[in-house]
Amino acid sequence: MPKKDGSVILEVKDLIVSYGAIKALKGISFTVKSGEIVTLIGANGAGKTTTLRTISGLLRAEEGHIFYMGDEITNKQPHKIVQMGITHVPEGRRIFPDLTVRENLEMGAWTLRDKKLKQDKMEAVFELFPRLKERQKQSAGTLSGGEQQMLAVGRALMTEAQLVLLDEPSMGLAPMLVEEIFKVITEINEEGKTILLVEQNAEMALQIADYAYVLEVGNITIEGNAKEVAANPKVKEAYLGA
Amino acid sequence: SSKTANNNGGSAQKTESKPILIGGVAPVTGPAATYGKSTKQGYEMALEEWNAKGGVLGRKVKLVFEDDKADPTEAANAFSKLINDNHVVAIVGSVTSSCSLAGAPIAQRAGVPMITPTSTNPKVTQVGDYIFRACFIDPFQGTVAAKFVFNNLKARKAGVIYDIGQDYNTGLAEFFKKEFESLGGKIVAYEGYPDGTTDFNTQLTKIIDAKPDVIYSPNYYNDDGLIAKQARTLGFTGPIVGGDGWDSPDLFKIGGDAVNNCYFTNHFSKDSKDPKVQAFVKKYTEKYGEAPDALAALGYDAMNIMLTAIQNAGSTDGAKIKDALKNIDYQGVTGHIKFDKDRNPVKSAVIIKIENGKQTYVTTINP
Amino acid sequence: MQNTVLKIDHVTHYFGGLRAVSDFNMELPEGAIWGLIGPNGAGKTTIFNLITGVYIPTKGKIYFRQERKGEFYMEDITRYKPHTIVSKGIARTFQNLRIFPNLTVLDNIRIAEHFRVKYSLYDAVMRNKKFKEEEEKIKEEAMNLLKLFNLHSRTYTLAKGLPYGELRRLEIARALATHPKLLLLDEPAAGMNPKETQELMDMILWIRKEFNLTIFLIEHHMKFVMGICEHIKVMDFGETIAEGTPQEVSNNPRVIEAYLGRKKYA
Amino acid sequence: MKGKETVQNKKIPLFKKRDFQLLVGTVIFWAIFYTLTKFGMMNLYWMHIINVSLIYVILTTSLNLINGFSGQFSIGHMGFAAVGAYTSATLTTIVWNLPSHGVGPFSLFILSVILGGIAAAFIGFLIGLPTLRLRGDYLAIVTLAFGEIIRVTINSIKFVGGPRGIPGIPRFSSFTVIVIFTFLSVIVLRNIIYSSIGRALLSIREDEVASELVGVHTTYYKVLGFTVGAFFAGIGGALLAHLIQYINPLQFGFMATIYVLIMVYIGGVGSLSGSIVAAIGITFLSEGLRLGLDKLDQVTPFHVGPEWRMVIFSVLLVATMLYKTNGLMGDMEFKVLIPEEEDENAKHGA
Amino acid sequence: MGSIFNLQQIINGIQIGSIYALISIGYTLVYGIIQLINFAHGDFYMVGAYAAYFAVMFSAARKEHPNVLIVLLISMTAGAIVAFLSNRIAYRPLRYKPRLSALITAIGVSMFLEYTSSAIPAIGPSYRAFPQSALIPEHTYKIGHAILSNYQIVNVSVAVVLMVVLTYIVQYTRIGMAMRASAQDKDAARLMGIDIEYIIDFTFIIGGALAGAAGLLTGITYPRINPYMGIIPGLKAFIAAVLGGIGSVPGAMLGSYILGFSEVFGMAINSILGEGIAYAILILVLIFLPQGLLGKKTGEKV
Ligand SMILES: Nc1ncnc2c1ncn2[C@@H]1O[C@H](COP(=O)(O)OP(=O)(O)OP(=O)(O)O)[C@@H](O)[C@H]1O
Ligand SMILES: Nc1ncnc2c1ncn2[C@@H]1O[C@H](COP(=O)(O)OP(=O)(O)OP(=O)(O)O)[C@@H](O)[C@H]1O
Ligand SMILES: [Mg+2]
Ligand SMILES: [Mg+2]
Repeated sequence: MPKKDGSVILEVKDLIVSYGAIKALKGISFTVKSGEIVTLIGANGAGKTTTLRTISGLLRAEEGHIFYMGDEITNKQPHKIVQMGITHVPEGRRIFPDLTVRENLEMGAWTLRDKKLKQDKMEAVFELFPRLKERQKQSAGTLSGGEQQMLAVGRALMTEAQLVLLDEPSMGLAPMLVEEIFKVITEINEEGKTILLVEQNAEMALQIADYAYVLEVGNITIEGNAKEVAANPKVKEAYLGA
Repeated sequence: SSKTANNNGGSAQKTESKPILIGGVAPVTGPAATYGKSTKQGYEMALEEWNAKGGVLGRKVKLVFEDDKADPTEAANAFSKLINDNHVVAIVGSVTSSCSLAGAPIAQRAGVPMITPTSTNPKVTQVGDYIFRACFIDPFQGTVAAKFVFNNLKARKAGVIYDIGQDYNTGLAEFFKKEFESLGGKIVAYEGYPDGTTDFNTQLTKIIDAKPDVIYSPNYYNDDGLIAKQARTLGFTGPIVGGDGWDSPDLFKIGGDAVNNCYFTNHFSKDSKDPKVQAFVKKYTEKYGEAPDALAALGYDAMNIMLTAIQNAGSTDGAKIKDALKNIDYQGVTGHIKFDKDRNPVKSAVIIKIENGKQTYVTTINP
Repeated sequence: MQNTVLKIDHVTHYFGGLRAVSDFNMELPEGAIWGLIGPNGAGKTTIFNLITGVYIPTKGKIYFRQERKGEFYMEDITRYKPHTIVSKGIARTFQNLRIFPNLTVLDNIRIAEHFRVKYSLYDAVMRNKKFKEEEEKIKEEAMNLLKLFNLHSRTYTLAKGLPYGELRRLEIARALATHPKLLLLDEPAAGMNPKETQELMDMILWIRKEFNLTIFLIEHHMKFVMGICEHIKVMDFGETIAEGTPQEVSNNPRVIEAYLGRKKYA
Repeated sequence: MKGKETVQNKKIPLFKKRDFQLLVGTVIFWAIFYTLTKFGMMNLYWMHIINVSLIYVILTTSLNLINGFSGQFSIGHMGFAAVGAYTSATLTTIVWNLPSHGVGPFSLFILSVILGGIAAAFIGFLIGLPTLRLRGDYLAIVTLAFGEIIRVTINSIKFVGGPRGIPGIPRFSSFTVIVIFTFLSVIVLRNIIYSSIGRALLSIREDEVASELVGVHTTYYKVLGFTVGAFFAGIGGALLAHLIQYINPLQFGFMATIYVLIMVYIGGVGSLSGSIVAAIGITFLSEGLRLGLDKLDQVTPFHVGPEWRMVIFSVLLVATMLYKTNGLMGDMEFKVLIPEEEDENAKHGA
Repeated sequence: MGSIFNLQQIINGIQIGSIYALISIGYTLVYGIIQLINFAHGDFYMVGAYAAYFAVMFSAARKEHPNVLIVLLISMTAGAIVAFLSNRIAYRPLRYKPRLSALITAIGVSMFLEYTSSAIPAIGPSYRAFPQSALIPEHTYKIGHAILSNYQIVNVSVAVVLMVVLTYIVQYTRIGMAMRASAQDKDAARLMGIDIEYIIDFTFIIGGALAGAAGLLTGITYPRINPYMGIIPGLKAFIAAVLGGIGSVPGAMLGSYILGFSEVFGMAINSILGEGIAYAILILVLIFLPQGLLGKKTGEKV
């Protein structure tokens, strides 16, 4: 189990990603240390989602390298990357609409073979999100937006992953749930998982994070200890609505 | 594309002049390809024989063959290519009436004589005076069959099953019905099936429930084989009667014992004593490894008729060939052929019975 | 007392056995900005879907204010098709963006103007004078809207190439292109950062004035809701659990318990 | 509104340069091939293939209106062509009994083609009304079923020859006639696409629910698009009947629709230019392969018969689709096919 | 009317329905996962039939009695191989492209298989008689006035067994769940650690094997084969699969029987218009059940 021992779990080096002619990432580099919560904040279209999708193998890197625990994972197949221990809660939930809530969770545990372990994890998720337990048999497509978000996070927690990539988990959630979800993130982290968190809600993200990067149109412009970044006047003005 | 024709002629003496080009059309791809293949082999065999004898008018003959997929639009394209691009002097084809009907106007307009080996729709030759055919027309076979069933088999109640998508089958069925009823018989069931059917039980159930003495099935051998089989399974023991589409070595293979006690009308009988027929059957079987069916025989005769006409005309001029065709008197494997004023052959039909998996000659019925 | 624009009368809606909305009542005054809040799955979006004709309520009626020859009356729109309701003057945006991704920004707007176009198939085929005049008019209107929403530099970009924030604006612009009297906004600030959220608030206030609108919105950003709405309805499990001014609502213990949590808003 | 005055002040020319170019281009195209054939410099075979390919242009562009621009999925298109072909051929051949040489009351022929289109449109409307609320493949099956019902029905009507079809149809579809109809079809389709009707259709393709919720009467427009598509299919069918001089029900079966469908997708969904390129290209390819095989047969030591033509065709089909996954033109248009007002707004290629 | 709605016609309906079911169950699997209208499925079936044919001919040439199970295995393998190869060559490169691009390559693959088989001399365009009695000799049984054959019993039983097995696989197994998930959202499925290409290959192999088995069974029942034999059954399988609800295995089976019965009763009522009647029934069903018989109403959230 990774501890906050300062070792690097994820390293991104000079990453360039394009959509056709549009360069979405223009050579970004950053690291995530084991056991930390690292947040990536930035305006709409800055490239946050692109970064996460490239790490998990859904997008191809044009140039640059990505290392996970020292192994290069650049442009590996997503299922390989998941098996190595990275899980990704995608933007826009992406739950399986025609599967039931329960089946969605089981899908999350696809890489696990141990039935008992699966059951335990399922219980843990239900404990975290009682609403999901109520809706176990409902097909996921008919859940409300917020319920779907809970399911998406819950589904990612069904894996044995060490590194959790979260893309705007608080989007569309009721205030109570926003708090709840950040609490959940801290809890997961305390259980030993490393977290790379992309958020619009910079205020909350910076509160729980250890370290932060600011992404602006494809480049990382500011980085540092989360408290320092939160105190940065530029960040305050642009992202915290000071 | 007719390498076979070339290759075999290769050994013969070299002729100075360019070969005479004959257009050939038949479906060799698509679901009707099985019929086109036999027909084409018939064309090729006739052509080779002529070339082996030194060709026509002292020149080699060469087949320019085009596929029409049994689709009229493709047929029009193929005819147009042969006539306008290859400048063939005559065309043998096509197999289905629909393709011949699409090709005939082009041949007629260009003054290129054409003979279809197998298109039975009477309308085909009505397109114009350059259009001939080597086979029976629909009314003839249907009528002959009805007479045979009524007079020889003494049947009074008949059921009919036919492919409603094809004009050949529809034509035969209609004329059979008309004649049989006018003779005083009763059509107790008249059932169609769509193209490509493999399960005929529904139609046969209805027919057999109506208790016919015979079933008339004027379709192609592959359907007829299945029809016979399914009819026997459903308990029908009477005779099943068909047309020249039955004539194929595969009929018995598909239908098995079920096709025993069946009859069909045909142009020729393979066990006919006629040496010409015997030679054809033997040679064809040697060459292609399968016995000829009616389509092959008609393709063979049609090509022979056309080449004989060119020889008789003494020219490759379309109008002259056309006139020669009109006056032709040709003994082919499918009978003695002369054309009537509508350019249809006047020939007699034979009735063939299938017994113990063999075709046996029953009788000849004259038009 | 102001005129009521929209009246929702004892509306109940079931999905199979699930009661998503129960006995919802509302009289929305003309020119107001009202908010609808509540936990996830409370039934807020369903209310919007009922108003716009996507679903037909299991029980209850919905009325919308109409004018004919200077006479005003409340028309029962409960069973109308969505496109008819749009033509009556209700427009909306969606919780999950629904722009037309492979069309240009301009076309996204022009489509919304579509039902006001006054030429026929014949005119279109002939491309005659009437057609060209109407097309010019539409395009000009569309361009004006795009300018207002600061999207004119994107006029000919395919919508799918736009960043999220601009897409949100485009969606509002598109809704306005239908010339609505009532605008329904479903989580317009979702995915926006505080700065953008502030800009959006200003914009909404401004369009209300500019276009003479009544606005009804759903949002989870409390700063946003509390800052802009004159009146807020709170739902939970399909039921209205509270309503009132932002002040009243944010101090309501039931609302705090079900929705807001401990943190202080407003 | 301030928009009003500007509109009235501005002079809007009715004929744009582009329309003129398109017209002149068509006339030149016509003149070249007409002259070439007239003076025997090009043989009638190629003329025939040009004619066929232009008819396919009409069939393909009209199917593209339905499948490409409005995003429906119809696979019964040739059923409408059948209605058009049978209506017009019945009129010219059976009812009016015009001589089969194609001389005679030309206006009657034109009338029959238009009536063919109208009959197809009417059937299209009847079919579209109940079925267009179905989506995707469910719609596909229903259109297929209707196409087959049309075929089966025609097949059972003795008056029009049943499976024997109608032979001896007068040969009215000359190159000139076909060029004119093709030109008009393409222009009309283009004008519809670049109008608020076209935009409504596009929005339905993009997101039907959103489209309805911004005020588009989606059912109305789907049926309208379907009807217009059927109308032109009917025109195409009528022209084909008077070119081939023979029609039968099998010609308009499912496989015939598939052929047109291939043209739509090879050309590019939502591109009129693509449909034009593909209709002409594929017709010529499939004919060119005849000649190609003739040549191949001569140069290779083994026999390459015509039975390989469709094999090569299918390989080329798969290869093209793999190489150009969005079709030859994607959703681009040739510039001449875009009204000038829409220049900036539309995507154009060459 | 007696000969229209009698026991024999019901048996006929079941028979035709079972044949359609044999093909459409395999069809719907592939269809469900990648929404590919796999035009070539009917041709996989043709390949299966030919593989069986050659296998039987081979043992006949060696004067051996062919073992039905071995022949079945051969035709399933042949079907699986062509299905697998088609996927790799013609469908996989188009995975993230518009769905209908793959439809066109599927048509291409279908044409390729048909025309190539017909062009190569070893197969050729002609019909071949399938050696049915060498494999399973026919027996008939009389039930009242109706006649039932052992082929019909075999076909129905196989169809039912296949449906049960495959429904089980799709609904209750790990791989089945992965199939359903991949069908709905490929990217999300990949993020769960699923190798979706593996799942798709697997689906094609199963689908192809089923098509091959269907080829053998129809070869036995209707002993005539040719390279174009798959066109109509392939089309009917597509219709049955859609009618049943896209991706639903029991739906495909139900759709097949409804289609079979509509055809039988359509034909029995009027054989000239019979096909039309069957299609009209189909249209009516879909107008009232726009998602197919057992298709799920995908709750599209607005
Ligand atoms: N599929 C795509 N095709 C073309 N461009 C894209 C695509 N996806 C994203 N982009 C562009 O790439 C850039 C980065 O997008 P990305 O989604 O990574 O931003 P983001 O930081 O996650 O923004 P948001 O906060 O809106 O989610 C944007 O300019 C966007 O327009
Ligand atoms: N089409 C449907 N079928 C079945 N249940 C549905 C459907 N649409 C919504 N629901 C259910 O109705 C309830 C209300 O959903 P709704 O989308 O209105 O919630 P909401 O208040 O908008 O939530 P959120 O803030 O998360 O968007 C939810 O429990 C949802 O699961
Ligand atoms: Mg993002
Ligand atoms: Mg909502």
